[in-house]
Amino acid sequence: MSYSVSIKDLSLSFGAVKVLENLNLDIRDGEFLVLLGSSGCGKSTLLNCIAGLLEPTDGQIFIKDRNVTWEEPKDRGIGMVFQSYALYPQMSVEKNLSFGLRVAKVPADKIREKVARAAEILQIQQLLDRKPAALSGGQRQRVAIGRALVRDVDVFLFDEPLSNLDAKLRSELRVEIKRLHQSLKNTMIYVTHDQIEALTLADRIAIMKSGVIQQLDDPMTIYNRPKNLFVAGFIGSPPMNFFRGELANREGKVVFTTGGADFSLYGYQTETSLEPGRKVVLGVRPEHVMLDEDVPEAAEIHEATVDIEEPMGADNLLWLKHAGHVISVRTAGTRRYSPGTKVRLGFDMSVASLFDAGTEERI
Amino acid sequence: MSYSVSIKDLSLSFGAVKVLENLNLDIRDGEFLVLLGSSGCGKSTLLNCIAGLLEPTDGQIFIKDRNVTWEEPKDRGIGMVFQSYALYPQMSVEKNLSFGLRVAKVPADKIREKVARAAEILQIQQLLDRKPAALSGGQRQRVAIGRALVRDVDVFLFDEPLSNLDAKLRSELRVEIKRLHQSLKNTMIYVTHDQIEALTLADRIAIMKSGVIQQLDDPMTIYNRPKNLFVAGFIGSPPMNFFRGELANREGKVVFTTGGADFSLYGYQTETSLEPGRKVVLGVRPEHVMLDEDVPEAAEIHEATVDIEEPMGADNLLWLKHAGHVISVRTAGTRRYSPGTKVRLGFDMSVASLFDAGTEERI
Amino acid sequence: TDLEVTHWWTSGGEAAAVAELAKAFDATGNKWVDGAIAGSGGTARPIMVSRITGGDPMGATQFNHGRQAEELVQSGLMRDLTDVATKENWKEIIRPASLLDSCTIDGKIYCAPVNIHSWQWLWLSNDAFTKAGVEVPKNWDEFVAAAPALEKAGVVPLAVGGQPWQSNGAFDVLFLALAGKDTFLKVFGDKDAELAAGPEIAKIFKAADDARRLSKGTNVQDWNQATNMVITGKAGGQIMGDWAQGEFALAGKVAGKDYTCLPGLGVNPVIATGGDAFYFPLLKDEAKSKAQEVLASTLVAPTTQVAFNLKKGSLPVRGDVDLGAANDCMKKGLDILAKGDVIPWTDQLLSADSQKQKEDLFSEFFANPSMTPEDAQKRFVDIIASAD
Amino acid sequence: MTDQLTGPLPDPFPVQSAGRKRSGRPNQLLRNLNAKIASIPMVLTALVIFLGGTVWTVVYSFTNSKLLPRAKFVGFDQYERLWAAPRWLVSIENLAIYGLFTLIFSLVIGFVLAALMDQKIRFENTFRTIFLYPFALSFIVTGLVWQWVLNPEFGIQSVVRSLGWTSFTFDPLYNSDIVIYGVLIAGLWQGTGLVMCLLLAGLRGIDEDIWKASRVDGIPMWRTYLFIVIPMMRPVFITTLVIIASGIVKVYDLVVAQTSGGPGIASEVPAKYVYDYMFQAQNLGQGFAASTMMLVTVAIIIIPWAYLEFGGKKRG
Amino acid sequence: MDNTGSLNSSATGMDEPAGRLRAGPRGAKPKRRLSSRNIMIYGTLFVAAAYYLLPLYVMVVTSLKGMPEIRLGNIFSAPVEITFEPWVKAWATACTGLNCDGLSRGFWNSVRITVPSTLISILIASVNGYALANWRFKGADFFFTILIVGAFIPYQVMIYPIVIVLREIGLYGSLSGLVIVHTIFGMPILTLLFRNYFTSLPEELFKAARIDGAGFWQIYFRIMLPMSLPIFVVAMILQVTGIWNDFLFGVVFTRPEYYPMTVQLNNIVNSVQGVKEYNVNMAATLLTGAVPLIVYFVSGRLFVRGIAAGAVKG
Ligand SMILES: Nc1ncnc2c1ncn2[C@@H]1O[C@H](COP(=O)(O)OP(=O)(O)OP(=O)(O)O)[C@@H](O)[C@H]1O
Ligand SMILES: Nc1ncnc2c1ncn2[C@@H]1O[C@H](COP(=O)(O)OP(=O)(O)OP(=O)(O)O)[C@@H](O)[C@H]1O
Ligand SMILES: [Mg+2]
Ligand SMILES: [Mg+2]
Repeated sequence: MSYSVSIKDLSLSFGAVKVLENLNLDIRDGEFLVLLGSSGCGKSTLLNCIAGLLEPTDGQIFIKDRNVTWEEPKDRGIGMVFQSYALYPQMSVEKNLSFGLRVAKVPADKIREKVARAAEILQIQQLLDRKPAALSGGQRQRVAIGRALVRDVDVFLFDEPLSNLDAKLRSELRVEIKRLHQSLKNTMIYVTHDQIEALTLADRIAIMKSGVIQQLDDPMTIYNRPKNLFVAGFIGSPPMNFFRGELANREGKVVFTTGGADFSLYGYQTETSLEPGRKVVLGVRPEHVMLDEDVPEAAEIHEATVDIEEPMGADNLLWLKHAGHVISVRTAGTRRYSPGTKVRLGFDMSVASLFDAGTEERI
Repeated sequence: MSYSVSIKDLSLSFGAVKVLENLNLDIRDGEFLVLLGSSGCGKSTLLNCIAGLLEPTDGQIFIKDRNVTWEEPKDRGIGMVFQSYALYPQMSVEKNLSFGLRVAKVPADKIREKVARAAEILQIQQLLDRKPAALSGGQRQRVAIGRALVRDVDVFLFDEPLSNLDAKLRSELRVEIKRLHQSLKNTMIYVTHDQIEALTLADRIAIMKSGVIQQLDDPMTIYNRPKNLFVAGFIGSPPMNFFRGELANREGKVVFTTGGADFSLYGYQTETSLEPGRKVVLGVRPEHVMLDEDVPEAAEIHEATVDIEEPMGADNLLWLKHAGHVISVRTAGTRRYSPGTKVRLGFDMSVASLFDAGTEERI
Repeated sequence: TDLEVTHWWTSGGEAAAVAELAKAFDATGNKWVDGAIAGSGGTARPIMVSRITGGDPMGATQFNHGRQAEELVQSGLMRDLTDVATKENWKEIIRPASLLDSCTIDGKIYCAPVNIHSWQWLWLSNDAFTKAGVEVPKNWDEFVAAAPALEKAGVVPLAVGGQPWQSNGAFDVLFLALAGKDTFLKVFGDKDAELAAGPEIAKIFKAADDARRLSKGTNVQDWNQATNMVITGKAGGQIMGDWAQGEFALAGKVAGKDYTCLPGLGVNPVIATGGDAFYFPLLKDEAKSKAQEVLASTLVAPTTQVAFNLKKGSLPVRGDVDLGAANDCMKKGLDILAKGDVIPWTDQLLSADSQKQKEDLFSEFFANPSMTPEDAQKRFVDIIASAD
Repeated sequence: MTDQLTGPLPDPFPVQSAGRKRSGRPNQLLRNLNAKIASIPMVLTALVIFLGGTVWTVVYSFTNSKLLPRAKFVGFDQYERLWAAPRWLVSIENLAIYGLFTLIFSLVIGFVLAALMDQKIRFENTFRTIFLYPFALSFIVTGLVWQWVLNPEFGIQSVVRSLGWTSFTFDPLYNSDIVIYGVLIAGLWQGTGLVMCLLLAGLRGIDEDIWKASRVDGIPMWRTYLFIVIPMMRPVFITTLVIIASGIVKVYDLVVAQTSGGPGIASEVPAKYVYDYMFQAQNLGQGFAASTMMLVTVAIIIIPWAYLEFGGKKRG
Repeated sequence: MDNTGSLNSSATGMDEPAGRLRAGPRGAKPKRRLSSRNIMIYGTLFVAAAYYLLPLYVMVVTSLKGMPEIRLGNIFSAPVEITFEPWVKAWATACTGLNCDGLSRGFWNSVRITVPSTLISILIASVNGYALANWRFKGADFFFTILIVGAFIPYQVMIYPIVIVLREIGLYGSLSGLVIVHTIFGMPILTLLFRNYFTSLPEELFKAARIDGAGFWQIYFRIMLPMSLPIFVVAMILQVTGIWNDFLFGVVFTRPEYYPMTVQLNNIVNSVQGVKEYNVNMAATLLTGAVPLIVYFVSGRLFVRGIAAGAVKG
């Protein structure tokens, strides 16, 4: 099978600090891969390795099935947006955008056209004559994106390209990037902290932690069937509610019990068997907590108290107290609860997750 | 009335580029004000003026009722997180954090304590000895936040402080900032592009466009009753659906009509009268578009076709086609529609907005 | 009393000579504080002038006799030595008398001369001539005549270093030797431009043209490198002052055997009385002023003169001393001096400004074969005409 | 520094009464007081020494001062004489040639060396010290050594000839036509080390990310230097340029030590003219006239440029 | 480019699941000593070094020869008989007028002059440059322009005016007077050097420090200074070299008890009449250059790379 970018056993350390360790990653041709991970987990480092800007301590990198481990960045056919922008400070925006093309001896009218197009997409037409120092943070970021966009390359590497843009522009550019990807059919590796971005753009998402890829799957799988506790907690905002407890046998059925309250596991899908007595962690996303009338008749009746209400426009975020746990719940923005209200509570087990308390792996 | 920060007729230009124009803004004591605005609208510039880092071309700035327009930044009692971090490259993280305190001659043990506390909140304890160059983007950003946090000041200025952090850390820090605000009771001016951040943190939100404040109100008002088209379009993601049309009289009732389809305005609240014939723009947020069974009986029956489905975890974003418009709709993540499906469509007019097509002001 | 004395005598022999002065002065119960700065003219002079005008003058300072200190005297910064001079009867003992004239301004004496250096020597390498198979010449004309033979033997006939003062000096020496004392004094002393433009001087320029031709191939800068060419037989001869002897001596060469010296180029054995003198800035301190007088008389005292000049290789300023230890060439000089064939040198006759202009002219003339003697003479006349 | 210092009474309603006018602006003299205090040495030096000294020089260039400055005015006599002096004309021509080549070569060589030193090479410190050492040696003697090295009798020419190439000629110091280039060789030897150091300091300030960006963009190293790094180093280059240029204008001991202006007057330079006439010829008026001419020329070039470069516009 | 480092899995095909290695290079690219790039770099450096070292070589060999050997004339030949006497003489016994203790005499004077002059001139100029770059005030440009023009004035022209000024303020002839003179003449170039360097630092750092409550001096000492090491080195190189080698000001503006080492050097080297001892001259020059040489070498470690790395993004 042919991969666009393929990383074999990559390791990298800065002196004593091991940043990447035996990392393996295969990215298909034309795939849009989003890298997610906590701050400092090595995402930028990984991109830099792929680009050839950092020398790995060990391992190999293939681009289009060519071993490029020792090749110069310029020979790898990549374009990159740096997290720190790295604009050429003495060049105008227009020069910043066109410099790579001029070096590649692209004809002048072609350059003009490409630059104009990128500037239009990024809405920086009226800034073309300015130097980076006279731009706002978001404008600089857009120039940095533009510098990558104008180039015809096989692989684009984006390091948090939209982090300093406002929501409106961000969603516009998100669409543009998606469109670009669809029309160019090149591979994109995209680091972002924005879950919406990750979920909407990605063909697959790789979740990293301390230099190791935890799960590599399509967005829905990642969201609904996280492989381990870290992935589950990392994806979703507000994060999944976790309940430490154990499995117990109640009248022939395995239930999850915590702090004296039992929750039926009806609907939970698992490949392994659920032995009673096993210490587990139950994870339920805030939007999978059901309140009052949403709770199916069948479910147990658990009462909780509304602690805080956080209205967020479309949604309403509630913080409930129940049996020593704080539970976040997402409800429709139109449903309002004042603090202190008692509510009935239920979990949608078909989309919940159970993890082994020891290994933290999904069961 | 006493304001913490009060800005009078502030103008600022960089040469020919007018960035701020006659800006007025009064911020109450202990208020948490979030500045929102499109990229390049002058948010950072405004913060810089308040901090005393840029000299206004005209106007005055009062902090705690003292005219500080010409005062040194250090005499203003402010702390600031820069969008570009501005870490001292030759100092370790620990030194970066403690610099302000050392300058202020705070006793050493007190410094140690404060730095340790900030480092803990920001989860950078193990990085204290590193230089900024050996940090990841998000780590640098956290150090930048930390540098402001350790200081006891009246006014905090945050310029997109969380933009490079992952969602998990971001929500943790958001809570920390909120907590800090509640315990210190100082004034915070906070620039962000993250609507969640804005809506959850802000006491009031100021929406800027090209250096002019468009609306200054509490989050719910901003969200539900935007003052003009810009604010309406700016807040909310995905953005509000807009329909150009006009008011018409149908059987004694004023309705909104566009592309041949009439929508009743039942439930819409306005102070002015709605004269038929007026050209207007109707704005409906995606979550206020009702589908199928949600549409109340009484409402008109409008049929639409599902164009694209974008699952986003908790929610499901649909793009519908109806009478030449593309309409985005937010539904629960559990409700799935495949493209091509025909759905019934209705708008919740009680939370919709109507704008004059000419002035773009709310009516 | 401590008295600081600045001078530019720093090389080995010079320093030894200075030591004699210091010894003599210290013997009077005072103390000679040495302030040596090498380099003369351009280097030392601004320092001395700055010190004097800056209000922190030294106790005494060397200048060449002549007009270098004229303005300092006129500005009232220098001490009048007339009292000492009259008391010690300098007018009588200083020989030649012209030396004291250079120290006299408006009838008052402002300096104490210490030695005489003469420029007017042609130093010849006996080896070079032997190699070329010609007699060692006895005068300039013979030298010019022998030149082709030297050239054939691969020897540069006349070594002239690149520094401007060397070519200027060589011209002046030629001038004196070929035109004679009277013309010399008329042109340089009376600034007779008409005479300078005349045919007599044109002859000298012809001779200078010869010298220029003969000096072709002297690819060195410093005078002593040029002297070294004579010492090693790479050059036939050099027109240079008596200080060149030191180089020959150091190389172990013996006058008369290895090299020959021709005073006045062997044509006109006249020597000029250039040399050094000490000036005394006006000091406020009484004791120091006293010490200055003591120093002045010490410098001229016979014992000091002998001791100093033997070491320095120059001639004493008084005739009543015995220099039995002098070598061959030095004796020749003493004889001439005794005969009274002396003359003031261009340093004394012309202002430094005019001298400098002359230097510019002759260094260009010697380096640039395309400059005709006529052109050079024309420019020379201009300089003389505007000289003061 | 606060408005209380200047205002008569604290205003009970500062917000309202402040109105629209820009009241409360403190005395401009007191703003940035520390900076102003810190600049006093500069201001004094600029005014008293450089401006004062220059005016003084110009005034005395109209006198016939000899050994000491004296106010006996003679009008433009000194200037007439100056421009009639062949040596002055030669000096100016030499300065132009020497200046042009020094400027070009020392920048080019200095930058190439600096760029090489910046390649994370081994023994960087040793190389840098080697290139810099000539700068530390007094030219009085190194000039002599260059005289020797360039001497046709026993320098490079003779070595090459002794190797068999007998027609080889290399006698720059003894050939009036090319002597100024001989001086140039030694001048570059002495001066490029410093240029390299200056530019190296500038290179060290370049952000590593810029290099990364240009590598990804596929920009060859030399173009990165030429079009990205050098423009970023503009301030350092300007500093270097001024240092080199001022060195050129003041060049003196280089010539004295090597050629004394010779052969003849073929390698004379203006600064040497100034010194020679001031101190050897004891004609201060003439020296001042020459130095005034130099200064006027420099000022005509520098002042408009400096105003463009440093004045008005903000940093960046 | 082919590499045999991973023979173990070379037989496996393209479909090999991730986690196994395929053939080809892996890990860090080995540093090849003799790559063409290295050959070019080191080649150029060595050629350049040869050019720079040639005269030095001549100096060194000459300083190790006796005078007769020098008179014989091959300047490139190694000394037949190595003698260190010229070095000893230059350092300890060469005479300057009456004082026969060579360069050693003025050595401590030179140190006493160089240290304060260098420090003070760099301090004043760097503070000036900092004020000009970061705290622009009205009129600063005017004075700065004068200063720049001042850089072009030949020193010697200014001697008499400065003598007058020093005389009037009563510092003529004192060590402090000399320090002032060095500061004055160093000022144009150094101020320019620092000003231009400080302007190229990210302005945000300066802003951040102001927010942190640091004042003029604190920002200078704690933020700007540590970030400017390379340029301080350059300034130090300029000043140490200039002041250490200065001869003219040392004698014009002080009196003999403060005369620097270079007066001796000048005296040894520059005698117009009398014998020239080339070997001693060379030794003396090399000795005089030793102190700057040490400064160059030691200060090298301050030439740090990427000194402002990680400071700002943009
Ligand atoms: N030095 C300058 N010269 C000219 N224009 C400038 C300069 N600095 C900033 N600007 C312009 O001023 C406007 C406001 O900049 P500012 O940094 O305040 O924007 P912002 O609201 O913070 O944007 P962002 O969200 O992208 O950071 C921008 O359009 C920018 O291009
Ligand atoms: N030069 C260095 N020396 C030591 N450690 C370093 C160096 N550069 C980076 N690191 C560390 O390597 C880790 C990975 O850095 P990297 O920049 O790849 O993180 P990241 O995943 O991009 O994080 P972020 O989301 O915050 O940008 C971080 O913990 C960082 O502190
Ligand atoms: Mg990163
Ligand atoms: Mg901004």
